[in-house]
Amino acid sequence: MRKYFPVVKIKYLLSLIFFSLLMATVLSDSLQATNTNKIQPKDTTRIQVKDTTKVHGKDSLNLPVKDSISHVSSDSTIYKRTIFSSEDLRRGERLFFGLVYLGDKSVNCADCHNTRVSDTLNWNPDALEISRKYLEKSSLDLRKVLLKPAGPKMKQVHKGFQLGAEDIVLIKAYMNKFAGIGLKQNKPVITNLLLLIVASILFLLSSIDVVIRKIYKDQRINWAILTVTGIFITWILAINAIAFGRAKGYAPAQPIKFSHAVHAGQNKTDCNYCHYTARTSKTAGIPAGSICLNCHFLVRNGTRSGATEIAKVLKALDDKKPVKWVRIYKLPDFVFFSHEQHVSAGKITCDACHGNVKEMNRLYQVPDLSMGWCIDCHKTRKVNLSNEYYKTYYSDLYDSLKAGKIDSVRVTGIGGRDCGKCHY
Amino acid sequence: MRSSSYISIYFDDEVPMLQAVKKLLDSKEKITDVLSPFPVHGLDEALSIKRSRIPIGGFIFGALGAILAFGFQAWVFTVSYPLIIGGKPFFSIPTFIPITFEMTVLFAGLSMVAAFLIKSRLKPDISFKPVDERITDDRFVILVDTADKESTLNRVKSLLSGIHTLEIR
Amino acid sequence: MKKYWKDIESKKSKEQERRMEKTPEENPLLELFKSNTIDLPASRRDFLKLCGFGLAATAFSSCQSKISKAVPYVIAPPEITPGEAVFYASSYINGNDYCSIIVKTRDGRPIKIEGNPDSGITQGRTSARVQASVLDLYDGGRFHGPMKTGISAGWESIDTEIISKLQKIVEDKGTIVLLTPTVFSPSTKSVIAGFLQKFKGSEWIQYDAISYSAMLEANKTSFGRQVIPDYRFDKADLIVSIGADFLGTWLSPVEYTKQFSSGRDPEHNMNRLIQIESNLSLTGSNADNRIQIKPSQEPAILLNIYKEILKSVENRHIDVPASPVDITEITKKLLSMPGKSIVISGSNVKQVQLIVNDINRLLENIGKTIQFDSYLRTHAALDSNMDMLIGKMKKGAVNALLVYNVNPAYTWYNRNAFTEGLKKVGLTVSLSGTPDETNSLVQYICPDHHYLESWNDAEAKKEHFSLMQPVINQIFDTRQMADTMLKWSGSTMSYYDFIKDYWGGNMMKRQSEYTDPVTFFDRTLQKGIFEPAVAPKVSVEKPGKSASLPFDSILKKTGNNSGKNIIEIVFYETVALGEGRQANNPWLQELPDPVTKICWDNYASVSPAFAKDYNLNDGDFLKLGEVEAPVHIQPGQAYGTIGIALGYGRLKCGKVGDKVGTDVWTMLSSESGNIVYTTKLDQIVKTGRTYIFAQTQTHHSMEGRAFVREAGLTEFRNNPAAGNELHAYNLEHNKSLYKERKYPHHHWGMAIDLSKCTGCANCVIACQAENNVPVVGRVEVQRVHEMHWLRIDRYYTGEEDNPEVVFQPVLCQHCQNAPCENVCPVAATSHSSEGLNQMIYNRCFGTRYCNNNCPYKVRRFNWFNFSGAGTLAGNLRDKEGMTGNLRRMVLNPDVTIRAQGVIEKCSFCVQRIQAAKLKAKYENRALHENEIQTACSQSCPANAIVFGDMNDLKSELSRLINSGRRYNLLEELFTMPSVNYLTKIKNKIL
Amino acid sequence: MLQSPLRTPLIEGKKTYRSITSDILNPMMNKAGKFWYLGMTIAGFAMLFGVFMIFWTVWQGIGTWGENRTVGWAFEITTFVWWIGIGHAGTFISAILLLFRQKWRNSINRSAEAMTIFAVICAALFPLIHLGRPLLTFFIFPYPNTRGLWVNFNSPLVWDVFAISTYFTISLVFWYVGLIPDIGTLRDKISKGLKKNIYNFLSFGWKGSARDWHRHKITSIMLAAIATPLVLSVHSIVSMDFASSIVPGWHTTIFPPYFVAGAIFSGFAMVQTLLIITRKAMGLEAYITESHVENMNKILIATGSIVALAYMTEMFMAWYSGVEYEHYAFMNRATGPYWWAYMIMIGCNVVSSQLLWIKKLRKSLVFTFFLSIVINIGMWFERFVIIVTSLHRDYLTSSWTMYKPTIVEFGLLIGTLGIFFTAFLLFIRIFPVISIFEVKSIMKTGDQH
Repeated sequence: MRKYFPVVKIKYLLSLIFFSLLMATVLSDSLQATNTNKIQPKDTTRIQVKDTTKVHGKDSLNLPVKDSISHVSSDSTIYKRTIFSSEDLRRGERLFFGLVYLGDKSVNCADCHNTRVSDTLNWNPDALEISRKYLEKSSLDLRKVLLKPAGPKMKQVHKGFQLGAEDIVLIKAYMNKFAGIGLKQNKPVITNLLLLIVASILFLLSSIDVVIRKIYKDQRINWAILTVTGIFITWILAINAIAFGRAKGYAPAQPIKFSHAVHAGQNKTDCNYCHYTARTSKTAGIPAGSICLNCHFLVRNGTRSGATEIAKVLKALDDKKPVKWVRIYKLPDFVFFSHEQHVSAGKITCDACHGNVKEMNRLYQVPDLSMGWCIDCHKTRKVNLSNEYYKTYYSDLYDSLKAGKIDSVRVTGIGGRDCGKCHY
Repeated sequence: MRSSSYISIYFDDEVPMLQAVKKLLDSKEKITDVLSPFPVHGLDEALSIKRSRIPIGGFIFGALGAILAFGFQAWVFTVSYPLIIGGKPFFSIPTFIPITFEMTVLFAGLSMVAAFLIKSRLKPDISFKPVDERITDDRFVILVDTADKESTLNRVKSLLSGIHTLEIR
Repeated sequence: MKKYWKDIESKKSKEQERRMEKTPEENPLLELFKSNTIDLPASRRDFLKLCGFGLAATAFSSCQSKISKAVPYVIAPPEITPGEAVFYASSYINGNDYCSIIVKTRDGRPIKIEGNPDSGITQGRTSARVQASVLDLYDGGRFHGPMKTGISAGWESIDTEIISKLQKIVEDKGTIVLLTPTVFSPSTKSVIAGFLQKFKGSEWIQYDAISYSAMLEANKTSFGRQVIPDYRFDKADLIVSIGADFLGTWLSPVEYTKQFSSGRDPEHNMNRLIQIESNLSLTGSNADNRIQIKPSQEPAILLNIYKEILKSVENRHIDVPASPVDITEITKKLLSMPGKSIVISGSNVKQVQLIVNDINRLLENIGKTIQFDSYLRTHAALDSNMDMLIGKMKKGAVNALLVYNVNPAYTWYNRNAFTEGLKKVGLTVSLSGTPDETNSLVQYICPDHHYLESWNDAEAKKEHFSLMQPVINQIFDTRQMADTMLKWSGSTMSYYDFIKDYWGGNMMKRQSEYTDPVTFFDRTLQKGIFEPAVAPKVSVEKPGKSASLPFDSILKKTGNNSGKNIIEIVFYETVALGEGRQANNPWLQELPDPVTKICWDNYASVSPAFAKDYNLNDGDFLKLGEVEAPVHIQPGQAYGTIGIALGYGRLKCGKVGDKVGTDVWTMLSSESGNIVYTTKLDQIVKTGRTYIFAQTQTHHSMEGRAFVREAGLTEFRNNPAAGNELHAYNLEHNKSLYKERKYPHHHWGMAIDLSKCTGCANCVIACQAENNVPVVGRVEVQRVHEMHWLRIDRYYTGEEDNPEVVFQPVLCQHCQNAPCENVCPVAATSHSSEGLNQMIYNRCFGTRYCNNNCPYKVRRFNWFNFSGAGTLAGNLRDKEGMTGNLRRMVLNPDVTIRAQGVIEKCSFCVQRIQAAKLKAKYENRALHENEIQTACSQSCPANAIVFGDMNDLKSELSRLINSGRRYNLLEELFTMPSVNYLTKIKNKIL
Repeated sequence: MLQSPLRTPLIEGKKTYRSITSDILNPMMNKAGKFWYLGMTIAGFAMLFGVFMIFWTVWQGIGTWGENRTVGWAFEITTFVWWIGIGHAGTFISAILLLFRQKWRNSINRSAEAMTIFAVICAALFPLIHLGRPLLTFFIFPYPNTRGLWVNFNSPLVWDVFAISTYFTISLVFWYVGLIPDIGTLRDKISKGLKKNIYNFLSFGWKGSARDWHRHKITSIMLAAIATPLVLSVHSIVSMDFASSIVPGWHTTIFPPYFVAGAIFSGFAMVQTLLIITRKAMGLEAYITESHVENMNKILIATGSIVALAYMTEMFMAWYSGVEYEHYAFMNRATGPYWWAYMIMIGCNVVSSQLLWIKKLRKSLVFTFFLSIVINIGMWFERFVIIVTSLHRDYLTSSWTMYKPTIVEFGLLIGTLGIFFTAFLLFIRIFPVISIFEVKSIMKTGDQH
């Protein structure tokens, strides 16, 4: 039956590719549902100026480097330069990425100012932010912030930079360009989709081979492939089906690098201080800018982020433009969930659902917010019937609880499993 | 299942074939198999094939299906997610009956067919080669097991001389 | 209990302005709101859906949930808690309609109107029009800003131009005329007075499309006061109404329904209503006795009653022609209860009203059931003024016409005269907020706010003041009419300050509770109303001797009209649309008429016998003079008469209301200065065209089934279970194999008193507004696809040509043994532990089995994508624009919007139940009495619907359920509904 | 082989095993005729029309149908029950007649079973597309999910899903088990090529061994034994969609037997329609003889009479129960606005089937063909009468209304007819229409050996 299946070799090739990919992904721990792989609540504050071990006079590309220090010029005409060749831009880029040795050390801007989308919280503004910010400003402003920084944080970070005027102009030129490009996405090399396609093809080929029985003399190979790919396909389908549209572990970058670990953890701000409507309303509410101002009217400098992030809040207030946060906890619209019910009536603590927010720099979604998750809690959570309301209407339960006839009343015992309590 | 060496006796009708089977068995020849285009009446008895146990398997699986279906429904309505529906009690047996019955039939039916296919080693196989392509048309073949093909052939030929055979080889 | 808004200044704060900018797209509020659709582009279930379409592979890894933004306030407004409703007391004024209301706002947008229970007029109740008015706010067809000859212009330039033109006219000694409906806002009146003073030689003319000018004139003659008295139906034991639809449209129906229904309590006091009329009106449908007459017979009947009463009371005799109907019993009853009856007439003929007045005088009703202490101020316009104005306009004697909120180019009987006259007016300005036929002809448009955006006050009845306040910042670039007038008068004051000043000056002195005008104003604003405890007595002059009545002219009118060929046409207002002001309101257009159950149309009603004689079928088009209208065969229509509704056939009101029905205003005529709402025709011609009505009920008989159980008052007094004998029988015979399930904690239930229900359809719209019920449009109603969760069944009993009418509101009965629950394959409908039948829209996949198995047929299926919440693209069916960004603002965020293909139904307003329970838990207390009210029960003007916990033995509901009148609909099916009905008790003569 | 001397031969003409093989395999070995292509074209267009209407329904919504507030089911469930009913003859013939050792069934059971499968496919389409949200059909299956929610086992629709899918599976398996030896024959008749490989693949390696035959027989009989209650249960459960509701006219205990009888009645009518054409078109007159047709006609009389009796019983019970709603519902059927549907039902099902008492008519192929179509129409109207006239006037008179189908609904009916005939036409070209091995096993009954 060779004519129905001419390219025998492909089979071995595919098997090889598949198994190596499988190993690779299993090892890299990325073989999970789409949204579940982003929980890395690490604090990655990086305040460092790296020393390089590069040979003097050469950058990593082995190109000769001009000694910038010798070209220090106070000529302000340099700063007004507007036309750059592609060579200039490349040099600007290399300067930005610290590939040019300047003086006794190199300055890697990209080390602190991310040029890629990051999964973790980097306190420093990313490259796009600073680029956009300086799009309107001149190179002289950039020079000021690089060489003579004002804020305490900046003074510490931008200490001892030795950049020539031309370098600054070139960095600025690159930054202008970067503002148009934007951050690079970290694309996973091996996607689940690719794996699935490969597995499906293998599965199909092996099924055909089982029936036609021509290529492998030993059918056990086919059965092995069928079993492994079958399990893999089922597993990935099931995992994706369950996670589809769910956002467990969802930890998007926010427009302001707001850290719950700092506010709720270190500064011990009560959740209800900012999310004050949680006690009285269905929604916990995203705090209005004016609430931030309660503290940040005075606190203008953060220990780690400096003034940059706080300045955004102040700017939003000045411009009367609300900060557009990315919403993390989101129930479908056909679910009615009331914070008031759970926080005030049910006396559930915030962390029961939102996890240990006090340790999260970048907030992420802890539960998957599936209906099963809700119901599971309702099945196990005990109700405190001491509220007058319950005493009046659930007197039978209250009395038997007091008399010790029953040991507890669960939420399901007072209708916590009724469909119409949440869906209407 | 097929021994390495056998002789085939061809007929074009089931009556002489049945006679031949009887004669061969009477003379203690070992009949590996009888191949026919349709189930020949009386052949089972002649070959004294034991009644298949497929129905027993069907019964067991049917019972399993019934228990699973009933148990599952009862579990769903009383333990997993009890819902008040139409004022009925959570555990209301009548409503579980239809599905229990259907699952019984499904389990029994599929298990019997599966047993049949497995026992008869029937499976999709593109490289299958029949013993003789005429068997499924109008040929009846008795396969006689043999160690020594030559002598058995002669023995069988003489044994079946009075019966209308087409070919013995 | 309720949070009423009180912080005035923050109302004007910048944040609010920002929140409600002109372009709704940029509004964070809207953005939050937009997410209120059932399915987002990639919801979890889509995954399996896509699997179903074989797209599973492409769905992986490429599928990330859409990023949704959470946009907070920049500065949190103190009076708004996101996700919590805030209530503001205000007033509803639309033309002559008035209602004291409480507006429910969510996140800064009004979404529901409730009645203000403190009001002495409407007493916390509303009408369908009031309920629907919130939707008018979100009508994108309203004027978006000032315009000059159809082109947008700025307020400043327009102001300058108009002011200079007005001043020029004053300098030239010209005439400026301000044309408004009856204005009953004291502050506005004061503003207008200022305007008239500023522009010398200007006139103010009030014009009401539906005229009561004959009554005003007659009252002037009879009582010396040109006002509409304060009718007290609650004090009357016998009401005789001749063609006055006081429960539906006449004067102040909400107030009258409340009064009337308070006298429909068979256990205690029971009044009697006798209706003598041509059309089967809502009032006629509720009458204990109803007599059909031709309109031309009205005077003769009244004269005969008058004659008998005169004979009996004053022992005088007058000669009148014989009455076409037997009135002896009516007269006897009237005479037997002096001071405890009301005789009213809907006629706009002065002489008729004079007789009515004299009858009431003779029956000693004046001062008792007809009072003048707090007379009605909502109707004060005289038709003759309008006649005069048009005469002047035609002569070119009017130099400027400022039209506000009236639409004579549509509602005036001789509209050609008006439009021709308008051409001769030098300056024409419209101050109305919505487009209409009149302001399509004017030069300048200076649009008014919607009333929910306005400051105002009102004195609907003498010494019954109320305030109107904005509950949302203006959506469009509009300006309140009073502000415009103030501006033109040269005042720099805003109308809000003007009102405060006015109240400080005029209202303060009427009370003694507050000494500080600011506190007084704020407290009043919070309460919404101000009704000074002691009303000054107004003496009524005794009318003169009855001999002064000009009988001759009346008799001439009576004439001999018994000829068969003379067909009389009676024009009336519908309960939903009235004179047609709210014609662009899809809710009202789709509201089935209480009696005919037809929506999206008007029609020529004829009696069955008449239809037979003239060989007419339902839907045949008739040529009536100039206009064409389809025939509707209406049992109860007087033989030889045709009833046809005004307010339809508009051409310039907007997308929804244009070209709906037939415009018949031009068929009206004027007689001795008053508009006559009847006319006569020699013949009718069938055009051959036919039509199918959008009618929600097409079978009108109960077929002998005991849906509505009735009994006479005497039978009832003898046996409280009279007419309800089946209930005991069913209780005894209904048996189940299963043990009855108990709901020990809460068991929500409802009682509907059919004796009280007038069928006014307020609850239908209240439910629609509360529960986001979609509008489907005329074609879909014709295809029996209407969506109302609550409908009012109307049945005729008795003879076909003179039927009695019964109403029965039917909503989900929340059966304990619910047939629908058993059959749903996916358990999308089940019972809650509180006795509610729950419908889970997101679980439903639309087999419609539940609806088939529902004996009450209260489940509604989303036949198409009416709401825009479906998953598939390009299949929206929203002819009426209800899913546009602006219209969607009216949706209640607590109620899911249902997608295409799911069943929906009444939930007993479970969102309100949940909210009230939560509030009780939060405040650590038991529920208050009547704390939980469904939308229908809360606004029912007749108090016919009572909601509550059936386990609460002290509640009003329990009292009603234990009454002998209680039964369940189709109780023989043993569905055990939680909705209980109380038998209808009638108080017939004989 | 035992045979009754009174019995007429089951196969006509002088046939040998070989001629049987070649007669029956003829269509598979040769090119199709122009009538086959014509038939395929018509059926294909009908199918495409139906597919478009399905697309339109799913996209635009159920509102494209004539159904409304009161009549929530109409055309689609009518057609669904009709197809399910048609699907009953196959299993009835193969299972019940097998258990009763009715040898004459051997010539017709294969095509009847195929018809069953195609009819069930057509039927199963309707519950799917009649959903408001057909993309969420998976809700009906009790699969483990993150909601922790299952289905409502109280609902007859869930029973339906289990019953129909079980019925379909068992029928398919039963049919295929019977096909295996015949595919073996086909395989061996074709010398080489792709076709050979495909048939080889499908034949599961059938050898014809005596032990295999033994197991095959046992399996077939046991399948027949369980399929018999199954076939009775399926239409009983379908009838419970109606019987377990409270709609007057639906809520009757007679429905299960009445529906089963009706189903077999309509199923046999459809078998008649198909076989009378097939035997002529494919030259199988010797195998599907007039006596087959007559035998089936006898079943038609029997089931037709049961159906007639059921109509009368219903009427009687409605009157006897004294329930006004029931009473009205049945009066309304006969005299209400849909009286014409009722009359078609009575005329086609009761009156026409009683004509078969006349032997001459019973033996007439032309009459039988005509009659079978009439019965098919009648049985469609029976379901229409039950569904629509019961719903359109139920309890509350305020909700009474009329139902009028739209072109979309007709399109769906036509579309399923297209699917059915396309499938059947393909079937007769791909698989033997008559069970070869079974015919061979009874050949001698007719051959007077």
